[in-house]
Amino acid sequence: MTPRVGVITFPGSLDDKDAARAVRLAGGESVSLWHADADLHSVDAVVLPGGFSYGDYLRCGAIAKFAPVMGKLVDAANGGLPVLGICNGFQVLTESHLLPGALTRNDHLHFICRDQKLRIENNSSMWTSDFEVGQEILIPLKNGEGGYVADEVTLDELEGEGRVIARYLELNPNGSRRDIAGITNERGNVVGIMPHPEHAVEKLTGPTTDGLGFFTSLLSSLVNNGKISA
Amino acid sequence: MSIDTVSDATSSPKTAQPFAELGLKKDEYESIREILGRRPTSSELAMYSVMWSEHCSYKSSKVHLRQFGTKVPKNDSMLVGIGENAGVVDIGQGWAVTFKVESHNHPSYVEPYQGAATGIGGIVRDIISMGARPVAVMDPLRFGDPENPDTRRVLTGIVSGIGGYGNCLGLPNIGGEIVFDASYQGNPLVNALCVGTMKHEDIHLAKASGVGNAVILYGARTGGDGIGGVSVLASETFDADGPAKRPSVQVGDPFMEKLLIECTLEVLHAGLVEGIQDLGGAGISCATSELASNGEGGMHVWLDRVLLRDSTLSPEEILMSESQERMCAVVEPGKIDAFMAVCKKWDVEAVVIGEVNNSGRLTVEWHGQEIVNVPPRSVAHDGPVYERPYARPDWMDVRQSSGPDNLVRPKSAAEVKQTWLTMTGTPNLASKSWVTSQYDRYVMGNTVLAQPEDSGMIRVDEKTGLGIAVSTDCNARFAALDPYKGAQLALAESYRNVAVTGAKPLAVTNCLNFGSPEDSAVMWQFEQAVTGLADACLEMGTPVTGGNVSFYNQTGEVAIHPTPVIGVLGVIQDVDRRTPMAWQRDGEIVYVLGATRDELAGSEWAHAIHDHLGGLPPVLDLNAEMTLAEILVAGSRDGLFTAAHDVSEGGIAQSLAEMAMRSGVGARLEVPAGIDAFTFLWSESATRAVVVVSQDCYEKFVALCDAKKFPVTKIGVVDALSKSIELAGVFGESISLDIEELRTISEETLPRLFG
Amino acid sequence: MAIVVVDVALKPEILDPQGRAIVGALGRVGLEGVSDVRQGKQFVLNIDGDVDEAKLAQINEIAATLLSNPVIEDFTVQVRP
Amino acid sequence: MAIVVVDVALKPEILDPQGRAIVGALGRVGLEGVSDVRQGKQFVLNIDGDVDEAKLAQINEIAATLLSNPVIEDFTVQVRP
Ligand SMILES: Nc1ncnc2c1ncn2[C@@H]1O[C@H](COP(=O)(O)OP(=O)(O)O)[C@@H](O)[C@H]1O
Ligand SMILES: [Mg+2]
Repeated sequence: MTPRVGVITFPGSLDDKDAARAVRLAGGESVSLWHADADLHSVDAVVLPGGFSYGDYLRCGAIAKFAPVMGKLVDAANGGLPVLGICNGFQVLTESHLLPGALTRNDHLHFICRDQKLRIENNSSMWTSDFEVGQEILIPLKNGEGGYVADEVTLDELEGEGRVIARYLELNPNGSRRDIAGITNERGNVVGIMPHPEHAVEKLTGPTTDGLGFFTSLLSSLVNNGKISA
Repeated sequence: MSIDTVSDATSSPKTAQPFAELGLKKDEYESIREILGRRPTSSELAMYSVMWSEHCSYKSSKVHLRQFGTKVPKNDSMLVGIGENAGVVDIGQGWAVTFKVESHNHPSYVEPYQGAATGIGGIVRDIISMGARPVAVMDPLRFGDPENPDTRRVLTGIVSGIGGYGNCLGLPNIGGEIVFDASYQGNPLVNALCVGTMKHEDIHLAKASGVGNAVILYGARTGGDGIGGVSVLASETFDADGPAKRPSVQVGDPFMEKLLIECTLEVLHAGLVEGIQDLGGAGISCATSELASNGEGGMHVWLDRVLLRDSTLSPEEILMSESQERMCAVVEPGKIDAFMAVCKKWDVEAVVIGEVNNSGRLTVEWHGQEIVNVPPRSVAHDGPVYERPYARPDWMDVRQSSGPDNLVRPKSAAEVKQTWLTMTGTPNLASKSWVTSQYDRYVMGNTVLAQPEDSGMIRVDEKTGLGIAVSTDCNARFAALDPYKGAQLALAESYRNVAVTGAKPLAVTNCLNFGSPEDSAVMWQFEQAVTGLADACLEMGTPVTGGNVSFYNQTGEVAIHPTPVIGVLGVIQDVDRRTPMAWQRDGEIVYVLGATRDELAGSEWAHAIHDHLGGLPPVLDLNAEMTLAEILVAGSRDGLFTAAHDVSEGGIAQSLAEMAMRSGVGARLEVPAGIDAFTFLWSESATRAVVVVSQDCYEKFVALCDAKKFPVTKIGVVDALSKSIELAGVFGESISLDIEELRTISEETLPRLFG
Repeated sequence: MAIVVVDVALKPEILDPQGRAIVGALGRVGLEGVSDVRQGKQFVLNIDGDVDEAKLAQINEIAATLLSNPVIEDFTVQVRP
Repeated sequence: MAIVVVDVALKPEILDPQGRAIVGALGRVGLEGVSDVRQGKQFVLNIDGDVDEAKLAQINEIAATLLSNPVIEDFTVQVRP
């Protein structure tokens, strides 16, 4: 059976179609989920896409966390549902306290769009299992508020538990503490990442196809967990 | 609040009216009285004044723009021509494309961030109102002297505004221009282009047909923004000591615009809409009078139903308000509920403000009182037309006769190398990535090429690979030397930039930025540029599908260089076949296509090194330009090229440097026989490109050029092991340019100035 | 050392899209009766030494040119005791 | 009608790049002695009717969850007379 991966569209979501395309290219079935619909339609996983939900007014992701679908999502994520938040989706996950810390204005104060080199630091999360630890990948990054911050205790805890899933290499594009590009929760089912794997899934339109690994990882993890038969 | 009704206007014909303050001339005011057979009400006066402004009525440019309609090339791909919100072109497989550029120059000087942001917002609404989904934006920009401190304020604000709005809207920015010249110091140019795609059956037009149909205003609420912005801002010149008038500026809400895009496309696809119009300059006045005069010719509006952000607005102000992010739709009565449901889904407010009728009049009431009763065409289409005097100014003789021949040129290998390094870092030639990295080029996942490539390229159909390429160009220094030729050179450059990527040029849009039309020299530049462009489009077979005119771009008495920005749209059958700009593979052969003559008038070298502007612009042979494009397109289709890059500002030196910096790979090259190294490197002769051909293909390629009798010169090979450009034959010696050194020079200029 | 606070707000007639979005969000989280929200900026400046008349005039000048754009914004300057 | 002002500022230990950029700019325009600038947000809420204890508690709650992010920001709530 093909895994069904939900992609939530908030008003102002922009990379939802791209996330759905990435899911399909990885071999999954994409299911559109609507912010105002408090129902996850029995999907096997959820992607919170990039964009400017609610215009990013107030604070990125702050208004989205009160959307009807988020109540369901928080419960499901706490129950083990795999969730990937990309960029704005990562911001929604921190605002919803599914992941620790916060994302703040880039230290250079500009929006930045560039091809970013990352090192994968953890391949035990459900979204990174197809990578090697230490593997270097190149995927697009585009954000205005991507600086990851958390207090020292939290940062030490993330490091200690191996919950940093990817780090910026060569250039820290936004002032993130300890070059953090992405993190996971303790259980490894909820992952937030600032750069955009869904924009590196086709040679024609991306700098590489390195981003596909996040989506194929999910499919492998679902099979391994017995959620989906191979 | 006292309301001036139609019956008041009839009964008090002598009341003095502030037509002059609203920008109307005495005779224009008299002709309004003649049309109406009475004095206008204050609301009518407001409507006429905005609609008859230069910006909305094209009163100074109309007589010349007609050439785009009379000199139309045979081209089967035109589906909708000039006159609609934007032209529409057939690109095959049932797909159509619409694209257009617009200016937002004056607002962007007053409030750079919001001025530029709302410029993007406005052009995007033009595209949605044709029924298309916007798929990309571009931003041709012009700024003053980069070292002037005000340029920093203007540039950083404008760039953040374009990024802030476009990024939030989810439209990839796929190209544009950044040019510095002191002539833009008090008057930067912010032109914004949007391109949209749709299926043929989805094309929609702005007309109010069907008696009894409802007129629905939806989107943002109406506030006091930019009241009088159109008539005052767009037609007043800026004095040396600042703007003469500071009307309130419009503030953009890109989030609302994103909702408006999704909501509009949903109602259009559901078949709920008969006619549609965006609200831009002149707001409700424009939308209602245009919709009415393009349909059966009658409409009634209940103006008090308009949802307001500020309840104290007067009816005149509501009619003139330029609040952003609003649209107007004509909907059959039976479909209103369905229309409203879609609006509700997207959290977009909507209200029925009028009804189509066959009265032949546009009537507006305010709480039961009639305040407007006019023939809609007289407002929307029958504005004044001026035959402004124009004459070639005498100073053109001086300008054209003081050519660059006496400028000191580098004469040794060492001087050539130094010149090359200096030129790489001039603000006009330096890398623009400090700016363009503030723009999202990836969103939507269909960007095949974006800056710094020669054109932006978008995949239109994921299954077949059908795609489009768009470029905008203008070398205003050429236009200053000869506006007729300058406009043609701009077209040729844009055409070439499209062809270089492998796309076949199909259609043209333009944004004509000029000084005051009341100056006969400026008017002459305008007439020449339009004529040059129309003649060239006719010859090249690429129709002008739309465009925009911006006058009064000057500081005090001094006009900007005439700046006819030309956008060309091309189609490519399979985006997989595109030609990128950078060489990569070892041993491949580097050729220059086209002839290099000693042409340095108006060049970046003359400007940057000698601050010189004089002489005659490069010779242009339109037929040769078309042949070059045929070779570039055929070569891409047949897989002959692995890279191609056009030659324009900065000459061949700049093209070679850009190709090397893009890939980091070097080359071993030689100045061809019969030309000196300086002319070869920095002449800006038109109709040239650098192409790279694999060892397997070069015979076929040379045969192709021979068959087309097009000049081609081999200049060397790619050297994948080298990290530098080696150039032999430089005044008897060889020079070597380290790519990393070039890159550092190129990359550090903009951050140094504006970072 | 003195602390000077500069509050910058959009002029009342200028659209405040953020404020509008917040009104919507407040409704959704159950705060009733909020008719309007305006979002402004607050700059807190730490200044060495005293803030005398001349310095205050200079700060006012800077608030009007650098910290705000008078075309769309109003500002107030306050010296905190 | 009542006006409630919520000021939100980054916690002192969180880097404020905007404030830092302003310190630089102030130096360039000739304002000497500014050792630090912090940029915060100010929300001005127009509320119909009275703001009683219960309402104020609700507003404080919303300031802590919606208007600010306690991970990085502090806030104050003030009812304007
Ligand atoms: N304001 C801008 N916005 C987006 N892209 C830009 C802008 N200015 C320049 N570019 C891009 O930078 C590249 C180099 O620009 P330019 O030298 O003007 O190109 P060309 O001479 O080939 O027209 C092009 O890809 C162009 O689209
Ligand atoms: Mg080019």
